[in-house]
Amino acid sequence: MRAIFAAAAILTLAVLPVAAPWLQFVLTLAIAKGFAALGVAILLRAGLISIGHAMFFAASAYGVAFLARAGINDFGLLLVLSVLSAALVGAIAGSFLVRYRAIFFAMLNLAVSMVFYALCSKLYGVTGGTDGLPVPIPGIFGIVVTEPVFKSMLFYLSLTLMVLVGFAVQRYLNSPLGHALSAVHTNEIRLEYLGIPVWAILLIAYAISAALAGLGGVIAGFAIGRVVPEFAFWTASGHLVLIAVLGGIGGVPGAFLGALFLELLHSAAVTVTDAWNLIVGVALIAVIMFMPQGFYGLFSRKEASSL
Amino acid sequence: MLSLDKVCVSIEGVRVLREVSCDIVERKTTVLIGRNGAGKTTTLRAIMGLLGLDGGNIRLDADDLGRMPAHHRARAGIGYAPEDRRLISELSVDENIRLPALALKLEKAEIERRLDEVYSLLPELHVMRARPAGGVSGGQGKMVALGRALTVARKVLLLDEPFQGLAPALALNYARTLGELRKRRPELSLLITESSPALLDRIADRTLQIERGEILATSTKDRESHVAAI
Amino acid sequence: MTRPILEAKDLHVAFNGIKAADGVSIAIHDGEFLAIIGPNGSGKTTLLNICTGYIRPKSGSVQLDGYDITRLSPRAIARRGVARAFQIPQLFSAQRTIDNMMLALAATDGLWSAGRPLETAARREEAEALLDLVGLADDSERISSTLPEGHRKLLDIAVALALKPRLLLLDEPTSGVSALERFQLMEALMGALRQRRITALFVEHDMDVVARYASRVLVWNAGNIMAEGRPDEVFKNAQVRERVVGVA
Amino acid sequence: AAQQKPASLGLGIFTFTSGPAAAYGMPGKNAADLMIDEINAKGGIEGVPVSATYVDEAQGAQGVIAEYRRLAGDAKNQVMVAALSSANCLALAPIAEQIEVPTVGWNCDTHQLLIDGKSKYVFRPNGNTVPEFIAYAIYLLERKPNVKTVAIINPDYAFGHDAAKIFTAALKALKPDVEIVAELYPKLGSPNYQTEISRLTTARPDVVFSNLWGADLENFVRQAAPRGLFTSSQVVLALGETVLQRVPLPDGVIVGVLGDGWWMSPDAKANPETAKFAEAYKARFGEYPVFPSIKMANALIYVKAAYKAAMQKNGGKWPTRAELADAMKGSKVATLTGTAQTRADNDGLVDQVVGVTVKTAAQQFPVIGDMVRYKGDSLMPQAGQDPLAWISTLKPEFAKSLPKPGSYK
Amino acid sequence: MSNAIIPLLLDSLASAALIFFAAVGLTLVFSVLRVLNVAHGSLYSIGGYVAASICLFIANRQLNPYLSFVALLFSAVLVAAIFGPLIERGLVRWTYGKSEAVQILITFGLFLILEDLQRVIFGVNSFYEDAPMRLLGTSSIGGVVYLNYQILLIGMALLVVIGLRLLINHTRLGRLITAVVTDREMAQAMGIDTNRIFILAFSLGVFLAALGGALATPTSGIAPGLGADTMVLAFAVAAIGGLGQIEGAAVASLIVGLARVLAIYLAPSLDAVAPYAAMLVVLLIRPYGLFGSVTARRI
Ligand SMILES: Nc1ncnc2c1ncn2[C@@H]1O[C@H](COP(=O)(O)OP(=O)(O)OP(=O)(O)O)[C@@H](O)[C@H]1O
Ligand SMILES: Nc1ncnc2c1ncn2[C@@H]1O[C@H](COP(=O)(O)OP(=O)(O)OP(=O)(O)O)[C@@H](O)[C@H]1O
Ligand SMILES: CC(C)C[C@H](N)C(=O)O
Ligand SMILES: [Mg+2]
Ligand SMILES: [Mg+2]
Repeated sequence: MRAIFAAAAILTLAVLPVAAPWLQFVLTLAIAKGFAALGVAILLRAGLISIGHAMFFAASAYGVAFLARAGINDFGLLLVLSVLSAALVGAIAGSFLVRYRAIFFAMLNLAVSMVFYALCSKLYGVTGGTDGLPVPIPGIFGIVVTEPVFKSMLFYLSLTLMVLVGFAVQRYLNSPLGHALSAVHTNEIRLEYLGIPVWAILLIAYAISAALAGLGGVIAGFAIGRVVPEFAFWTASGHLVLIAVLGGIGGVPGAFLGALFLELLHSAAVTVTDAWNLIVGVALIAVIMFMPQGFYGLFSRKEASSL
Repeated sequence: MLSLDKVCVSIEGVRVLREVSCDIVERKTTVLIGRNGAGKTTTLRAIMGLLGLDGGNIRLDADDLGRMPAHHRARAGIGYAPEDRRLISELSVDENIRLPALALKLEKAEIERRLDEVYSLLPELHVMRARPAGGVSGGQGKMVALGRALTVARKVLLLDEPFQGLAPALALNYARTLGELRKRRPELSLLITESSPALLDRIADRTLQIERGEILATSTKDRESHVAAI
Repeated sequence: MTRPILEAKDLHVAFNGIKAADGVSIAIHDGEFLAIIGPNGSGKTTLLNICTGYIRPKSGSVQLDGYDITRLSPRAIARRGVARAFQIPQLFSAQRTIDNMMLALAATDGLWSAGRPLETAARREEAEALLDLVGLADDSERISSTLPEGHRKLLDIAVALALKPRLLLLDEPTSGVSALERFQLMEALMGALRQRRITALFVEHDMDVVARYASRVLVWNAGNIMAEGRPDEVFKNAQVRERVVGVA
Repeated sequence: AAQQKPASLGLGIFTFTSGPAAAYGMPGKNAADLMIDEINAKGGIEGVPVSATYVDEAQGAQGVIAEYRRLAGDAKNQVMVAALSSANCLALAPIAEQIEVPTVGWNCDTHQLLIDGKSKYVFRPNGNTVPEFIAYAIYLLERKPNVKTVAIINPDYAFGHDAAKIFTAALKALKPDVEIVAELYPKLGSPNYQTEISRLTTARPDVVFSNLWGADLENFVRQAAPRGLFTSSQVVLALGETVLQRVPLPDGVIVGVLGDGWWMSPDAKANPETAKFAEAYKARFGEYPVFPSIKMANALIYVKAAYKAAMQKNGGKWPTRAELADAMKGSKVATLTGTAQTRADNDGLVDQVVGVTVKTAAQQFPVIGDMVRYKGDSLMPQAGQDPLAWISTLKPEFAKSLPKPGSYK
Repeated sequence: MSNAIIPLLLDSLASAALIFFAAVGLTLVFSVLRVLNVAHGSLYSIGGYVAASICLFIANRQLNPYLSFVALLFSAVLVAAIFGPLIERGLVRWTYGKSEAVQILITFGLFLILEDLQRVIFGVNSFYEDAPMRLLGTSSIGGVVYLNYQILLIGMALLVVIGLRLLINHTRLGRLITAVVTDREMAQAMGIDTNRIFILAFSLGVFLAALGGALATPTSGIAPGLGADTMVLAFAVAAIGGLGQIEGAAVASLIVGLARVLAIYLAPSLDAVAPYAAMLVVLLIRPYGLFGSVTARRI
């Protein structure tokens, strides 16, 4: 039943841009943010809130820009390289970040990401400062493609990845590793006494979440055609958490639900009102208070985990 | 006199107390017995105002506690020592016992009076009064909690499983203390929960028995019968 | 006597001045049911904390099968076959009772099989068997935070058993468990321990329980051992009666 | 293929309508409102009424790009007047080329924008950082021939950095012994400059140069004036004209407009259209236009002219985007304050007006006196030539060939 | 450079003072409510807007200019009186005892709302009113002209530190606050009106934030986005000092101030990096901040 529902939803996504071409850009961006939010959601299951994941989002987008500048111009290669590097950076940063908990984890993530943000916006010579860097249209297996073609390919690729990666993450969350993750939230002492290495559990989770944020960043970078430090500003990180919670951290679809909802609402709202943040803010608070399992909670049968 | 009338309480949607009605008689020690999960703690928390009522009401003498916030009940003279101690670990033992007095805006003299009262009843607290409450052991904590409840209690004293986790010697000592308390503060009515019958006869004037959130037999002083009951 | 599984030598720990362990040494031998009794605050829980690596002693050493574990983490010690049940139950309060158990079981095997789900038929069966043992069969689907205090205690013990330990450290297993369930629990527990050849150390305040189940008793006082021996001997000791058992 | 005249012509107009930069961006928007009303009152562009959609550049590159794509996706929007900030022009230019939408950079100055000379759809009917800041260097040296030390405080993005590069290069070429004693790049939109001011003062420079703008400039002036920066050093404010009516600038501050767009310049006064525009603007918005207003007005005039030309070319039929872009190439348009000539590389040639603040009886706010008007082409390298390389070839004599301060009356 | 030592120190103090008010409010609220109020920065900028508006009103009506000093304080009180109880009762209260994630998100939602609310109420253009600064004049120190107003701010900051210290450690209210902090439910059972304590503490925090904003207006402009920037900076300071540590916040403001000023003097391109770099370094060495600490959980 839910499978059918999901399939239908994905199909609609696939055809929407045919009907309204400019939606393609919005949807691509939504999926990109969905990936990043999914990364954040994974950590939220362990009760760890990162107000800094926009850093990985931005880092991999910058990665693409730099690689492109260095002459690497193959889409697949750029994608893989920068996601891997995001995961690597995640593993390195994570190796000390996961020692901390609660507010302190949030703060350290913020600190790291703000240093990154400040460097990107200040090192004018290297990063183009606040002007950022262009993300050119890459070749695809050596074939040079025009802008519209590339953008459609990007969109459908993101859509496919959404499904594939989504399933992979779901499996991970159902495995003992995934359950151990939620257990960190409730009782670490017991985990230790079970002989389970909390540190490793979290590091794995952190690397995965960084990679997901990175994947989102690459897609966004290509879609927008430019990367700027704002990608990494703390409010951007805040929005990622926001998306995750809006959608619900109970299951993988949540993150994407949240992202789609937000992006579509946004492009609808900007034309009528500029008090856009006000709307989002109210929505966020309402969701947390009245449906702590997010939109996903509406669909999921069993008691989905919430904040 | 403290009286519950058809009190209903739910926790997270689970109905825990079902129309509990009973009187806590003045100048007497009432013991509430029942197996784990029967609803003893819940009853006390409801009386203290830490849980909202779905139905029924609770009266202390003339006034209706029904919707009264917890801190007003404390001012009305109800003292509560929870089963899990709940001390303010940053503050010293002494400050923990003193706190309620501060909260109730008593004047200096009265505060000192009540503290002396407590320390003379529980001399072991006086020994460790300077230690941070965070550092006292399980059993020691129970004592501090009792002392703290006493500074509040003018009319009613609620003790949740006071003997749980106490070494018998200490438990005995504790029971004696309660006896002593009876003598010194006859005006108090005590409500004590207990899941094990040991020492009950030393203290109980009346026993109430709770089972799955309902009061069963009332008012018996015969130990055997409620051992059987448990 | 067989050689000790766990041996602690000359432990010293103090918390802002209070000696919780004051040069105490103990040895637990294979197949023993060693009971520790003593006044509150005498350092019983602290001893368990030291033996399981939760706190490090100021001086002294702990050896497991002659191997020094004084500076190991609780995790490393658990992996060496030492399990612990806590005075205040330590559960995954947001998870169902059954998940608590299955995660514990997974800890000893397939934790890293990220591909496979936590709940396998075999694992569930094993988990339910243990819950049944401690008498929580009916609670298996409840979220553990909603269990009554006493039942949380039982679950905590079941989780410890799930680790299939060689040595089990129990901190006041029966406190908070009602008088009736108390002996049911101990019977079941002891049965399991014998059958699984688990050596046990338990801190206890209920002298009936101690008298009935302990093969040896250590009497704690102010961070050190005040008396030692078979229950009946110990209970004769005047000091012990006065300080711990209490002369009714 | 040419098409039927549409019911209305949509313009996407990009400017700052919020935040500190709005102090500069709103005058632009106001001018656009005014001009479009006037154009429509006269029957629109070639009989087609104009309707503008404004995009707030304060939302940052990401949002600006999204909006740009959204607007371009709608066929009725044929031209984008974008953008105010160099940052956004640089971000939008490649997209404009990719999706082939004529885009008029109405106010961005960075010389990087069209440097590759390949662009087909991006135009700038304005000067750029090269002529603008050479002009300031020359004017400064004319007034203070023995400058030794210079301190610079510019906004931290393309515009600020490019300007600093060019101004410094020009000074060094024209007076090799000049030394830069401090270079500060506060973030665009910084509210507080106290520390920067201390830093500048401790450097004790002969000259303080800045191309801060918008509210940043107002804040800087308000905070620096009481702390004596204007008395201890000769201050050069490249965008000083935009704040003349808002903050009390002392006399003798070197200010000017980027380009020729000063509403009180002799040419402007001579042009009845301009006088009319200025009064209408004052009447509607309570203050006189500043040069961004003029730039916006000129940009719209430029677009209007392009349509006229394009339709003449294809026999009165409504032009496609491509045809429109084609008509802009190499065009020469008379504006409110002079002429805007478009080179083969789509970059503009516009005169530069520089002067100093002076009090007059006529206005209660200081105005620009002792003016000079440099010819646009005289300060520009050839198309395709590297600007900095060209500047380094300039000799001190170069200034001699140019008009002197006060010559523009 | 040597001639710059005095200015360098003075500038550090001045910018430290500016950050301090916002940071100490944040830290205070955290210490009492255990809630990290992400909307704190917005309350700072609201304080600024209100102060600027009132001062402009005074200027336009040509009232006695010295009123504007009163106005600065008054507007902080006003903001605290309105927003303190409103936010605490309406939103923050709901998050007590919930996970950090919930608290951060709820207040983040509030932050989004307040940011737009400011646009709606005060418009989108930047504000500036410098009457108080001009009234106090200037003095030349170490060869650099400073605003006496800057010196005044440094003094104010010191006053706040001492005041708060006394409040928490040496008053009845302080004791009750500590009790409420650790165990809200027991505090009630002891007869403490926790609601009052929470409102008081939160409003005090709001007051400090608003005061920071108000005191900043005379020397710097206010515009949309100020809230977001202030927030992270205050955050960095609070984190360096140790969340909930009042002297911590004071010392940390000095560190951050010094870091920024040093950067501007020696490596201008790093001015924005300095505060966060400082934060990172400190947190790596002392994750709970200079004055912070956590006690091991009893089991
Ligand atoms: N947070 C909670 N959520 C759901 N149910 C709860 C919660 N806390 C308690 N309960 C249920 O309420 C019932 C009564 O709990 P209570 O703590 O009052 O029992 P008790 O008699 O005090 O038991 P014990 O002797 O173990 O303390 C129990 O069945 C328990 O499952
Ligand atoms: N983490 C700690 N911090 C400070 N003091 C502690 C800590 N842990 C134990 N103590 C102190 O050490 C002493 C021994 O504590 P412990 O918990 O071991 O006693 P116990 O024998 O287990 O008592 P009980 O039977 O009541 O549990 C007590 O005085 C206690 O206050
Ligand atoms: C305000 C303007 C001077 C901005 C500048 N023209 C730029 O290119 O960014
Ligand atoms: Mg209970
Ligand atoms: Mg213990």
